[in-house]
Amino acid sequence: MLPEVVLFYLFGGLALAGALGVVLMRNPVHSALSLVGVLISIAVLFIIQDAQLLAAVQVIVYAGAIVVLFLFVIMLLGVDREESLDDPLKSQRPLAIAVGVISVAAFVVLADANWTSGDLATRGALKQARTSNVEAVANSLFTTFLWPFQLTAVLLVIAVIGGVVLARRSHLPAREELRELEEQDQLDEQDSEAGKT
Amino acid sequence: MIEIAVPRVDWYSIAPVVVLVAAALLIILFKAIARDRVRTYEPALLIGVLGLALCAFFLTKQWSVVIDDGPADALAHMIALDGFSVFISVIVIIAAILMLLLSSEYLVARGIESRPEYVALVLMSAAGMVVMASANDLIVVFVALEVLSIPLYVLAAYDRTRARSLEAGIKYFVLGAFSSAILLYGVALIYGATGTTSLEGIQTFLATRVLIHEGTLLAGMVLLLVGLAFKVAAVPFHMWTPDVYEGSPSPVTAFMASATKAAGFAALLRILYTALVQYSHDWRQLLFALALVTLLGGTVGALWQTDLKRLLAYSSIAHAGYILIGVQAGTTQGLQSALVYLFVYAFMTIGAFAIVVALGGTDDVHAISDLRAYGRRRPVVAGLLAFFLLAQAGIPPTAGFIAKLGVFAAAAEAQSYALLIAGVLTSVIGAFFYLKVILTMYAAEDEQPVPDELETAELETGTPHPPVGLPVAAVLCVCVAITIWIGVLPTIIIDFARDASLIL
Amino acid sequence: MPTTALELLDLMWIVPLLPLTGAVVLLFAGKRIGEPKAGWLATAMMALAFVWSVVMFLALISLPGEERKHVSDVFTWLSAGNLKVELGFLADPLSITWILLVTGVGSLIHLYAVGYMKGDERYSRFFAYFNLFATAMLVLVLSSSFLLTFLGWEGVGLCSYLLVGFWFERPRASSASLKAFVTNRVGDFGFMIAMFFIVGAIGSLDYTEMAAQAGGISKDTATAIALLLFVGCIGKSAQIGLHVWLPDAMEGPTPVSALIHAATMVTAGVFLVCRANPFFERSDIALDVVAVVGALTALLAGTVALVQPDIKRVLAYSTVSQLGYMFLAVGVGAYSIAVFFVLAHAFYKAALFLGSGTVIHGTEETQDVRRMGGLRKYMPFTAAGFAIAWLTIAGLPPFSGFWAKDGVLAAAFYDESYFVWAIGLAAALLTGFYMTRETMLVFAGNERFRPEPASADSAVDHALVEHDITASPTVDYGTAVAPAHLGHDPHEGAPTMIFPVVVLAGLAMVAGVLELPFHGLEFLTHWLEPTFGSHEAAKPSSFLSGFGLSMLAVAVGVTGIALAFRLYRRGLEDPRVDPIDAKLGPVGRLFGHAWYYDEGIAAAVGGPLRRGALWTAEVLDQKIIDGAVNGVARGVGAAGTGIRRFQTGLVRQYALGIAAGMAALLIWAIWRVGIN
Amino acid sequence: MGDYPILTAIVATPILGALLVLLTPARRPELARAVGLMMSMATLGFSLLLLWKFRTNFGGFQYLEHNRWFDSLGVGYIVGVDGFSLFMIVATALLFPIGLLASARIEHRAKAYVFWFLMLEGAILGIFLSLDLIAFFVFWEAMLVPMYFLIAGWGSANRKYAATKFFIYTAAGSAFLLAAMLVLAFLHQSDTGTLTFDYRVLAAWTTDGMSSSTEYWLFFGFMAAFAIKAPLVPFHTWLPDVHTEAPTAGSVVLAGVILKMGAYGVLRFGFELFPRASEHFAPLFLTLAVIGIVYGSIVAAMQKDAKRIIAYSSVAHMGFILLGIFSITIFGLDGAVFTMVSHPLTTGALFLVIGMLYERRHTRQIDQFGGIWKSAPKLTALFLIAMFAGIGLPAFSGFVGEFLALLGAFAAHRWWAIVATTGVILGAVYMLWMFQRVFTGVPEGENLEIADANGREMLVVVPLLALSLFIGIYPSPVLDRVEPTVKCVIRNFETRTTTIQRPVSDRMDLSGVKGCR
Amino acid sequence: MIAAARLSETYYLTFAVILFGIGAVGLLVRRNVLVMFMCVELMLNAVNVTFVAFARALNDVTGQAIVFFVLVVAAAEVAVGLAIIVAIFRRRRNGATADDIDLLQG
Repeated sequence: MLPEVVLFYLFGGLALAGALGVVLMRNPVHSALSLVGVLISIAVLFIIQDAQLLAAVQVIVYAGAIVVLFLFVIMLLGVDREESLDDPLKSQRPLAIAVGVISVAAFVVLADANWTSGDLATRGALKQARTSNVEAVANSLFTTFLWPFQLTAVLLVIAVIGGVVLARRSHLPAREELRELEEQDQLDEQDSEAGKT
Repeated sequence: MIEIAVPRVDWYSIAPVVVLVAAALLIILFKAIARDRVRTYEPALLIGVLGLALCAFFLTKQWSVVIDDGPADALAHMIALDGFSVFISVIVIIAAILMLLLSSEYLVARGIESRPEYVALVLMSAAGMVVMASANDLIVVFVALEVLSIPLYVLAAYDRTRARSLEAGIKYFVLGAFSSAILLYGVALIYGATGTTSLEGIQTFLATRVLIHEGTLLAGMVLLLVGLAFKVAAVPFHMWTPDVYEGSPSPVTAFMASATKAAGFAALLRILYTALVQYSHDWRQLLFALALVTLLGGTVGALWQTDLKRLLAYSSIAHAGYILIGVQAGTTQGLQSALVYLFVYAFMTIGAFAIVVALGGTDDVHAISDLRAYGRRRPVVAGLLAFFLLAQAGIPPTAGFIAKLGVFAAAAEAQSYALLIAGVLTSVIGAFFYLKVILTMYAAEDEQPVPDELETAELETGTPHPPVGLPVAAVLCVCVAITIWIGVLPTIIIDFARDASLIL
Repeated sequence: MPTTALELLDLMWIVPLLPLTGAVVLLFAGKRIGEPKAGWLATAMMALAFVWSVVMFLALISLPGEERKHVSDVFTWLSAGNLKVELGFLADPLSITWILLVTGVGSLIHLYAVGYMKGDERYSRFFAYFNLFATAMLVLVLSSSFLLTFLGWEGVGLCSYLLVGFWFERPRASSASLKAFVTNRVGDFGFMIAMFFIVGAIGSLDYTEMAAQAGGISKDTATAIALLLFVGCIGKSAQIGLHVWLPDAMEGPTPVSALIHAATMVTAGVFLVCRANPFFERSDIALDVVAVVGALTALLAGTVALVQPDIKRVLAYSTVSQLGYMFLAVGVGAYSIAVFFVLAHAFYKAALFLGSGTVIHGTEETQDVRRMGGLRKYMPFTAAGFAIAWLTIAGLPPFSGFWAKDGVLAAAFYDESYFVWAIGLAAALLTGFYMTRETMLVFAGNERFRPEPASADSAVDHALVEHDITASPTVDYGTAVAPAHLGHDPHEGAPTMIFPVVVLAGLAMVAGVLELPFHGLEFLTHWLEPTFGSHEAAKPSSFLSGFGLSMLAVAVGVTGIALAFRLYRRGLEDPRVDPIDAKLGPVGRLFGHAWYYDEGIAAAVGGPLRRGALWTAEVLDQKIIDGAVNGVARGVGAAGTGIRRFQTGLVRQYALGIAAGMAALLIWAIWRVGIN
Repeated sequence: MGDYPILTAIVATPILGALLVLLTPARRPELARAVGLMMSMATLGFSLLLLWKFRTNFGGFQYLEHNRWFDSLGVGYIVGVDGFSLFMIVATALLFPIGLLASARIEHRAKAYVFWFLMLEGAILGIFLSLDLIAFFVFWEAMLVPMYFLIAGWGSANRKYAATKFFIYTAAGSAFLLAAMLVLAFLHQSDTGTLTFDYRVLAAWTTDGMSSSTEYWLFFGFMAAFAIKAPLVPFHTWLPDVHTEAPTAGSVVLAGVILKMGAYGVLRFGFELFPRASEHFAPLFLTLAVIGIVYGSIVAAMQKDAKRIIAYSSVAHMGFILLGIFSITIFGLDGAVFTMVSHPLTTGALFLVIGMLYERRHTRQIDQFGGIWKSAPKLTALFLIAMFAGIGLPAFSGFVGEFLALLGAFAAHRWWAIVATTGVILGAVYMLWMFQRVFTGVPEGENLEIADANGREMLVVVPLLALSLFIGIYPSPVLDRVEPTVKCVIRNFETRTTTIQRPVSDRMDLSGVKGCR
Repeated sequence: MIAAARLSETYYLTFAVILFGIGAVGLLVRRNVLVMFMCVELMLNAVNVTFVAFARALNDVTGQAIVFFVLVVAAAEVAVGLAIIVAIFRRRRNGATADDIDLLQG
């Protein structure tokens, strides 16, 4: 196995590159694919840090389910049009980047390379003599974290209901307001096409 | 073999949540198995209200337990069972019941589909809020936050035929996800700094250690604050509020303004007053600034609003500012006053939104200018709206005054004089926009006479406006009664809050 | 029977109550009582009051000299802290003298008014005011304390306001009444502050306390009190500086001018100085000021009277001038002489005013002496009465005016106040001149009241005075002569109007016996001794010097008469040309415009003062102060608009808000970590 | 003294009346009016009973009622009456039936009008009776609402602006009041351990319990509210705007009693709670009061609207009141309180007459009038009497108050009083000038047709003027009841401030006054 | 093989911060709602890395357990979020970006 540092830089770099890809790709499909890259790189980083179970779940749930869902929606709705490069909100980009840089720098400065100050193993050690890491985590999920664990079940139910309710095909016609907006959009489109020609 | 020592489940402590979730599932099941012809909405409503009532029943049980035996925790320290949790849960439950009553005819009138699921989602969200009220661990806080928020995203977008509703949903969702990611990062940093996510654990850790490197902890605290400030709509994390409040179906808005705010403040109060109590000097500074800009932003932003719902949204931001004054005090009086405020505000705001519902209107657009001469055209509705607005402005002898008095008293006690001054002054500015609405209803008759056709039409038909339905009327009655009652005889609620401020 | 006398004196309050009853009855039921009866009722009330005053007089005089001072309290008016003011009446020679004057002359003038006001649409109301005035005047003089005097003082001011502006339809009248009241208030300002000082100095406002304690207060305080009281007197008695209202007050009906602005109210200032003499006596400065102001007033008002074309304005300025004499008298310490002067003046000036009223009445409201002449033929009784009064005021012996004026001048001379004496003497010359001028122009010479068919009369209408507080005062000098309009002969007044004139003239003639400057014949001085104490005016060192002085004064008066007689014996050839204008030239214009004092004030009030006030009201108040208030509101409102601009509706921007807030809080955290 | 809670009855009757009015059918406004009149008359009856039974020669509170309200915040329902509040109660109770009678012509939503009017009465009475800071504030703030609705609902053209300005401006002042009250109570709590808003307890504590600088700050917090309400220049600009727009009865009440609340607040709370600060800053407030007198008069003279003149005259009169108050002398306080009793009568009458003119001509612009005296002599007579009563003619009540106030000020601060006395002149200027322009001259056009005052209108105004005359000639009934309380206040100053120098003429032995705290 | 020296958690945490920042900035600058969602996922992943790194540093299970919850939450959020988008797109074929949703403002 390669030394941790190499793996870190390799996959860390990949992940960052992928993240930049998500942000910078003009086509949402490309963004989604970059996201897959990020997720898998992070899964690798998990493995390096002895979180094998999480790495697996990461790949299965994230890369396997979530990103696929994204792609599915993109395809379903046909919204893979590329975004134009210039931002109508002139100050948005510089400000966003400034805020982002300041925040990141702030975190780094605050931590001052001394991120961790807590007590060790307050809720059970991760690395135990006999049992595996997977075991420890699983154990905690059903004991210490039983309550939030149960709640996640509720969460999933909610997601199902919500998804169904919203995405279900409606029997009702759009109201005036929507029609107007659509007409407006069409007019805008015509205008822009006219502008192009 | 792995031995999993499942913790003892204290059913009393989770009964309210269980009841709510069960009722929601029951509704879903019923909807799933019911035949197409069968009316599903009314039974769903019934189940929902019954579930909430049962939940309230369990809450009263919890209350007596807490009062008799003192606060306790349950389920591996994940749940804090104390007066505080019950108090907030009561607010949530009452808000949910009133909200369902408001929705009952509203959904039908608007032709909103999937009505049983609506009830279920409300119950789920309420369950999330109850969990939030008793959360004793940052993880539970986070999960509860999601449990309460995600149904709200859906509910905000529920009127799918209306672009504004959908827009409210997507905006709320995007920003909600963003802020909960921030909050989560805060949880992570605090975890790193203290080695635990348990609120008690954090408190003990901070009480027994002197941290040399406080950076991570402070950053985590900041991020937690950001996430919760978003939920309670504090400036500058408030910008979603006007849009979402305006776009969402009115009952949902009422629910968001009352219950969600209560839940958000519940988490904020519990985290600050227990886990981070050692750092109260620091978070008081932060909240000072937040409260200040929230008061100003909410009040000033409301000045020129032309839509009633939007106006109420800004006013809800301002109210968050007042509650923050109480929170900022960092004292028992502060906690108590914030609780009273949340309680009172729930009724004031639900009452106001009940009026919005009663006003009718096809597109849920409520331009203030449409209220012209309502003092004559619809005297009762206008009078009640005026009443709720004045209550929100904090005019005695309404409950709004008692609420404000409490937080100001807390600020005075904590010697946050600048906040005190800012608070009293912004309530004056605030009075301006409330009065503007009232003026429109009562004093604008001469300048632009109401079009004759409209007037005659109103007169001819006899029932010029959609009649106010019984449930809405009931909500209005309750809200008016409570608002006056607390305004005149506040002892009961103050004592209730005092008992509730014995936080775990 | 001193007990009975005291018991009787306890009923002093009936004196003011009688006219008050008349006033109240007339105010509420005047219309029903009807025209002649209302007047008779009021007159009767006054007559009764006079009778009762005589009873009071008799009661008082029946007491031994030192005990002629009786206070009867009705109830406690004001009691606050250490201060207790009774609503009480003080009977002493001074007040009894004055009530006799007020009720006596008042009755006559009431009687006169019964005829004079005939046919006026507000007949009964006139008498109500008239009676009310009498009440206030009686309270003023009878009161036992400064505060109650002040009540009467203001009350007469109120009635003066109501009566001057009685014909309120006339803008000039309503302006004049306003001016009268406001000017008087300026004086009252002094009166009030004087009372504050008095309370501070002696802790009471009672005259009795004053008499007891005034000797013990510091000279400075006494000076302040005396001067401030004198400010009040200046206002009420139209002394120089605040004299402007009196000539204008002639806009009121003539009985009003006679009663209020000649006989009684305007002499209230003299009364007050007499009453407060313990303070004045403590302060030489105050007395000097009083004397000098009085003398100057006498002179300056006399100059103005020289050239006035209006019959009543001449008398008005004459009144101002005569009041100056009275103050001159008190200023040199001759209180009883001053009182004597007041009495004499009341008689002859009332006669003059009533006579002029008859003239005005008989010539259909002509007041311009240039349009009169030869009236003695048509109104012989009035002319006779007027003439007697004229000679009296001019100071011809043995009429009362002579004794009064001579007494004043002698007192000034022997007080070694030669300056004021000289001024007084000069004023006597003027008096002789302008009164002769008026008498000649009115009653002698050619008749100028008939229309002249040939000349196209310059029908200059009297320009309406603006409804404006700052409007130019009513200066008549230089105005075009009024058009002659009398198609028929002037007529003599009704018997009720003749009678008072004649009686008053008769009184003026003989009143001198009250105070003859011969030992033992100074009845008034003796009578008033309880009030003024042993203080006496300086006496001539010898009979010869006294006689010489008297002769000098008479000579001066006669000179004035002679000069005027020469000039006006034949009346005016052309009504538009008054010979004195040519003689005096620019000085005449100065006199005619009353030294431009009125116009100067009007220009100041109408110009810079008004502009300043307008600026205060419209710019300072509305723009600056209220502007600041509204500006704060507008600023907050602008912030509201600004906040709305941030709310673009774009999610990304909202998210940026969140992120920026987070960054800000993180920066706080860095600062927080940094300081530890 | 009497187990019958008469004070509560006084507060509750109008509020009860308001609720009763709500129950009357909307189609029968005359019923609402009758109920309103009846209940306000009943209140007047109670207050007269109180006046009758009020103990003279007693400086403290009488008819005290002390009930718990919400203890956890130390707030109680404490009412009591002393010399300061007694006549404010009576004046309030008197003005409201008169105001209702004067509003008989209001047809538009008469029921709501009566409702708000009675609510206003209840709130104002509550203000004058409350001895608990929070209860006081509750009434103080609650008073705004009915007044606001009265202006907004029944005012003239610019009423929206006026109503809002009234509400916001005065609420801005009370904001500081509330803040200062809270700080005061909690400082007391941290010092003594008990949280209370009972002003008597706090008053007994303040001088010992806090530094003088704290006292100064809190004093200004209180004064912010009182100065705006009174109003002191330069916080007066809401007053003319509101007066111009308010309905007649609203103006009567506003000028009559609402303005007095500011002065009352100073007497009751400013002086008792913060004697050191009051004494220390007295020159400042004296100066403002004097400015108010002179400035108010000058500005009044230049107004074109008759109501605005009276409004600014109120500014001047309130200047006299505050002058008397801040002279901190027996005379001054006597005079100030007396003026507080007298001013409602005279200004009320003036506003009523102006209102009658407005009803007839639908304008208040002075240049629209002229010669009214000829067409409406009775109306003019009413105005004339009210005017002279107002400008302080002796024999009317205005004089007694002004004289004593100035006397007190003169004793303590000579030059201020001298400048203030010019107000006597200026008052005559603006009032008489207005009278001249409106009532004298020859009537033309519509002014010819003006109807004279009818019986109801006479009934409304005459009692006020008669009372003014009565207490002007015989002020003892008022002064006898006021003075013991005044003496208590002065004694309070003497015992609790070290610096105060009482003027000689005002000095007297105060130890014998009964009932002082 | 080089000795598998354990890398300090600082590396991972710093990495996570940067990832979090990229995600946040991405959300701020992109207009496609779907991409915005993806950016939220980036942020959540950064948090997960943080948790895991802390868990290793503290030798504590909590950090890893939380990641499970985060995963579930992320899934639920995405489901609902995408449903809303679908609902919107049902109604409006055009104007797919977040900037077009601005009926509500002011």
